[in-house]
Amino acid sequence: QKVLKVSAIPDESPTELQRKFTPLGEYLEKEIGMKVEFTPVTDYAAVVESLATGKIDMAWLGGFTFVQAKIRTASRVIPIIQRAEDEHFTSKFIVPQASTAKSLEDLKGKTFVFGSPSSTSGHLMPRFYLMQAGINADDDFKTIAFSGAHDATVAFVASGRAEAGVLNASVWDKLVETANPNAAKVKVISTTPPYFDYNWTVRGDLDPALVKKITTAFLKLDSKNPADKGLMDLQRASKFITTKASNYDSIERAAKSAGLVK
Amino acid sequence: MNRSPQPQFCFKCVAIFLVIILFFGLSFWWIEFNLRTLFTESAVSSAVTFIQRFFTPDLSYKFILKIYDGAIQTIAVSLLGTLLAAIIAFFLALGVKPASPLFIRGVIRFLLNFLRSVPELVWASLMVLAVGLGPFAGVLAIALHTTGVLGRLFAETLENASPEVTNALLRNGTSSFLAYLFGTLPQVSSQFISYILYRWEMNIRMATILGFVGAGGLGQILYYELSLLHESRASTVIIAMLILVVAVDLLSSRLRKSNMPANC
Amino acid sequence: MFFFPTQAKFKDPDALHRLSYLVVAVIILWPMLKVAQVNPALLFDANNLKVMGDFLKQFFPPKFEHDFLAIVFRATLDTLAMASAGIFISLAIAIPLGLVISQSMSISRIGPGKGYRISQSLRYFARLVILFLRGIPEIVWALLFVRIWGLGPMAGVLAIGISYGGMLAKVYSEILESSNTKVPKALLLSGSSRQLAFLYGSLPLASQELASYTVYRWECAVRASVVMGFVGAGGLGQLMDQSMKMLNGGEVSTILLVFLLLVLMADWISLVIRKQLS
Amino acid sequence: MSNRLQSSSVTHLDLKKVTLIQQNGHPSINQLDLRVNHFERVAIIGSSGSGKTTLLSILGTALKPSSGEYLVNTKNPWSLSREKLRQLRTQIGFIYQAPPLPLKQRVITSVLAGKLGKWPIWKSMLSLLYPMDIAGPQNILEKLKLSEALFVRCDTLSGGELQRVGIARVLYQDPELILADEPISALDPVLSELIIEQILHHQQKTIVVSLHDVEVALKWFPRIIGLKEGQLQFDLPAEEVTEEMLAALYSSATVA
Amino acid sequence: MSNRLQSSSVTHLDLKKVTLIQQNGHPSINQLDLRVNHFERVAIIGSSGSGKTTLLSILGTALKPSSGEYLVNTKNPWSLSREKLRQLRTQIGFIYQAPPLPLKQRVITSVLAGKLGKWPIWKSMLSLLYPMDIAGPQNILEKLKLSEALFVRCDTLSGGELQRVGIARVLYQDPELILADEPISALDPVLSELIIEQILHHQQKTIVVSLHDVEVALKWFPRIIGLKEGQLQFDLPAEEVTEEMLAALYSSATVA
Ligand SMILES: Nc1ncnc2c1ncn2[C@@H]1O[C@H](COP(=O)(O)OP(=O)(O)OP(=O)(O)O)[C@@H](O)[C@H]1O
Ligand SMILES: Nc1ncnc2c1ncn2[C@@H]1O[C@H](COP(=O)(O)OP(=O)(O)OP(=O)(O)O)[C@@H](O)[C@H]1O
Ligand SMILES: [Mg+2]
Ligand SMILES: [Mg+2]
Repeated sequence: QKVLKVSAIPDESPTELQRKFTPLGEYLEKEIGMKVEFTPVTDYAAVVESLATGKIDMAWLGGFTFVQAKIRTASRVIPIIQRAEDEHFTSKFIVPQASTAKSLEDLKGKTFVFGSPSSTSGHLMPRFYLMQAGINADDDFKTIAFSGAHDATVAFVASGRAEAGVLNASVWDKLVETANPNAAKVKVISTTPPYFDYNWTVRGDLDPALVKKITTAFLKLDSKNPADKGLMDLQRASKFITTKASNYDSIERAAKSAGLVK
Repeated sequence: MNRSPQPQFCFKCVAIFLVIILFFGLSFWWIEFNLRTLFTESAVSSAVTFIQRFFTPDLSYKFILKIYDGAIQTIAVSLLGTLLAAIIAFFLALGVKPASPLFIRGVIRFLLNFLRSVPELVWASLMVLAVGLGPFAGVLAIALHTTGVLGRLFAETLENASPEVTNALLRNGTSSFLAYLFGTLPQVSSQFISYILYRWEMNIRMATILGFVGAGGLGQILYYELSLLHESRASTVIIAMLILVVAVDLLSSRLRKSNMPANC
Repeated sequence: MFFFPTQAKFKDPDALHRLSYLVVAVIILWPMLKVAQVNPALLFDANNLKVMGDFLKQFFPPKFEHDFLAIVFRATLDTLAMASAGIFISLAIAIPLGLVISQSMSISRIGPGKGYRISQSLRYFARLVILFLRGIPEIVWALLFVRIWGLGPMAGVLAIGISYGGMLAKVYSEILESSNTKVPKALLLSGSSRQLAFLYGSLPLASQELASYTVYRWECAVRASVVMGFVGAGGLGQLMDQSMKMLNGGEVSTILLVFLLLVLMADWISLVIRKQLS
Repeated sequence: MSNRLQSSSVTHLDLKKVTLIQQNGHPSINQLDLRVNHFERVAIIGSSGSGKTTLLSILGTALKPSSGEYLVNTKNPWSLSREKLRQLRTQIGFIYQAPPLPLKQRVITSVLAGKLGKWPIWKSMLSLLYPMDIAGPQNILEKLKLSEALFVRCDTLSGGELQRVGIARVLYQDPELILADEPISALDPVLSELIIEQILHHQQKTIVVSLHDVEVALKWFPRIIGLKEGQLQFDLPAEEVTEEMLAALYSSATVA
Repeated sequence: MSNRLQSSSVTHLDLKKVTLIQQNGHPSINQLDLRVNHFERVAIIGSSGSGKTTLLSILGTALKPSSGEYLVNTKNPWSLSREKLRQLRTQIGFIYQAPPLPLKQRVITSVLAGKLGKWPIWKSMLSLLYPMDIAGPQNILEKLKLSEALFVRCDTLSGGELQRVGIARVLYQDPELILADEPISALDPVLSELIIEQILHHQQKTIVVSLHDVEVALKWFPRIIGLKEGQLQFDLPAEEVTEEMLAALYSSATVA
């Protein structure tokens, strides 16, 4: 094997993903001594499918996508690395600045936009926590829509296409930092409790030696090192840590109770 | 009789044929289309396993009920959108006939081209702003785009209709609008109907895709279930769509064959 | 009285028929309006108008930066190539199938009782195949193919080829049937084969319409790239998808302009072909 | 209404050195001089391709002369305003060799279409839903021995029946000028006589008919025009047409 | 080749109690018995709507009898295999009242189309690019006084010219059985004679023609069939047809 094929769930626009990935790819190429190729995808399910059929070797998955991949491959995918931030991830509910809604309860009867149906932070966990708050997304909203990506959700709400929406905290923070004009038009009314999210997963039959090399390469990154800092900022990671499949059991439970997996 | 008695070899035919072949060849070359990759072992096996998963449609009562609601909404959105478009297009197409003033023809042609060049998905996002998320936006989006399409198809069908029949009416002093109704329309009505019905069928599919961006209906269910890798449920949705299309197809052939006791 | 002359001799025998059609239409359409939540008043709602106005404002001016134009140009070529390749595949499917299902050149219709069953069932089978090909939306085909062959234009081309093949076959056959069917019939009755009856009888009658429909379908295939962009098959559609999601109006309007240009070009090609054929 | 009709009524027709060159350069009518008076009945005869249909089309303002002048009541119809020309045309009825009817239309609608130019628009539109006049067409079809076909679709008619529907439309239109192009070509001898009789029935009409059946022409029409290669061969009272003239008229067909 | 033709040649035609009910229930042909022998020349006469076209269509295997039996050389064509029937049909030529030609086609192509059933497929296909036989159509059109029209488009022809193109196609097809439906309805008297002569020219053909012109029928055809309301009124040698018979034949038209 001469090329390591990598992909990522399209929780942001493909150009953004490509931009984020380029330095990381270069770094990995150097560390593991092998060509790394990034394939952008626009469909969450396609990433799972490609991983399951061996078309890609490693992917950046969300918590829920990982659970899906695990189920699809009968646990033959291995999560290896995640960001320190992914241990306590949250989602933020947003409404337009002018909206009078103050709590989740007030969102009943409104049009609501999720990210992608396969997104952990843009759909599964918010749906789960909405359920905990006594709101059934299918019945209690006037209409629900799926924007497809977190930044698109903000755009939906900012433009008035939907009266409320939800996205992950990491993207939200980035939008606020970069003074995104859409972000200025909306406000956060609620934040979910923390849960596990994104990780880097490899397919189970990848050469263990290679997996080891990749893991080490990630762990070696240090935000104090200026050479690594740029790369890690792009990933919005302060530190990379190892992870294991059981970290995502709670997400699997949430998915089951929300009826998203059978 | 002074006629040009010349058997011409149809060089033009051959030239056009070659140009078309070249054009298609270039296209395949550009996208690096490779037949062999189509049938690699892994592709075939993954196709088989993938398709297999679709073979156990989810027929639970609750899900069927959900599909039923979605199907009704899809039908409503596509039918109303198509009808609205057909009515508008019917009148616009009139304005494009060779006899009408050049200016009017130009304006209508441009309008039709514009309506049609903006894809439904784009119209949909615009209409969502205009009337809010929901099926009505879908109706409008479909109507706008379909008006452009049907307007063009109608106009071209009209051009092909035998002018003799219409001229016969014009020559006994009939106004051009009535000549259209009594002379041209009966000739083209079956073609019009088949275009409308066929477009309706397309719009059922389009309503599906609009569902992907939030206009509800079967599409949203399909998108959702496909994203969640619930192939068995997705296949139920696909079956429902097939049933809709079959129904429209049957209706279409019925309507075209029936004597349509219209004045057509 | 004035509307419906009462003398029995002078009654239109089809009037009742037509009235019933009308009634059925109303009965079907009325609830549809409810289901689709049709409410024209929304269109003129001041707030909505403002929201839409704001949105439309973003479209101006279109983005004409050099870099972006270069990307758009490349994407346009991709889209054109994908559309054309897709149409080629669909033609390969549609021409034979369309001829098979078209009744106007059916020998078994004018011809021997024997073999009627076989050819009729062949026709039904072909219809079924066509129905299946076009009954599944192209986006579903695309998603399917993406999962089988991975990302890239291949999936898009095949999805367009297959679903458009089904549609073209149907429309071709309907065009052939609604042109003057006596002409090919006369040829069949003098013993010519189906293919030749098509070439000598139906084609000269319907060639313009067939050609212009094919060009139109090609144009649709170009637009279908928007749908294909959804599954990442590349091209203009994918660009559009991204710009749309980001509400980057300037980019969207540039891409829309490209679409408009392509449509105008298709229109022009269609016109030229029709001129040549007439 | 009556005023309008009067203003556009047809009294006499004048062709002055009229030539008609077809698009491919073929001169179908060549330097033709002709005058048709009010209430006159004229038969045009001539071999196939001699220009009979073309001449009738010029008279019916369906074709514009390439050169020369065509005058209706001393006015050139091609210099009239659009609306005036339309009104004039409501007074011209054209019976075609092959009636250009939409085959899927019902006979009654095809006949009603004769009055479209005279009816107010709402009446015409309503007729698409329910025929606004049934007795009228019924009456005329009865005279043409076709009353059972009233509500039948045109594509279920035989050749001769279809031709009669075309005639019925013009009779229903009730124009002042009737131009008929071989109106009896698809009819049997007995019906032919009957139909000619019906066409000639109103004394108050100007009638120009092209015919292949010379006997019928000589029997029914006081004035006979012989056309040959787009030119006037003779223009005589029926009594004065001789066997030799006819032989010469049709000879081109055997010589050319 | 010659073998194949032989196997599908047309010798005699038999109609046994044939009835044809149209889709709308109208019986166009009613319990008709008829035998046409090899090389016979038959004229069918009858008033408009009497079923002449329908009868010819049955003979030409264009319409299948609703009941009764139609036999060609003692074989029912409707029970033949597809290919056998196709071969039989190449031996049947039908001249239509209104020739069904694509108007955009050139005359030569329309004529060549007569041989599609007999030519190998490559020859027919190539003819679309360049006519594979020019002399043949030329020759036939010459006989029909239409040779200048060879490369002209059908939509520039006059009514009579178009009718002759339809006839030329069938003559070019050179079938063993010619069925002609009012082949001279749009032609002048001199041309009419000429065309009838051309159709009857080959002694080795069976020919059935429907005609409105009784004189032409009596003059040229030894056997006359009178049709009335879909039934056989008489079937006699031309000499034995009397004025009264004709009057009775056409009377329905004036009575009905
Ligand atoms: N497709 C059809 N459906 C219903 N009735 C039909 C159809 N074709 C013909 N008819 C009826 O059958 C009868 C015989 O028709 P046919 O065409 O054989 O008459 P014809 O003798 O050829 O008359 P013509 O001299 O006018 O051509 C007519 O009354 C006609 O109305
Ligand atoms: N559109 C046209 N373009 C070119 N030539 C034409 C056109 N229409 C008619 N002609 C030619 O003009 C001549 C006269 O045609 P016209 O139709 O007036 O003849 P006609 O006397 O009515 O003949 P017929 O008795 O056969 O109907 C014919 O030679 C014909 O070929
Ligand atoms: Mg003529
Ligand atoms: Mg007939």
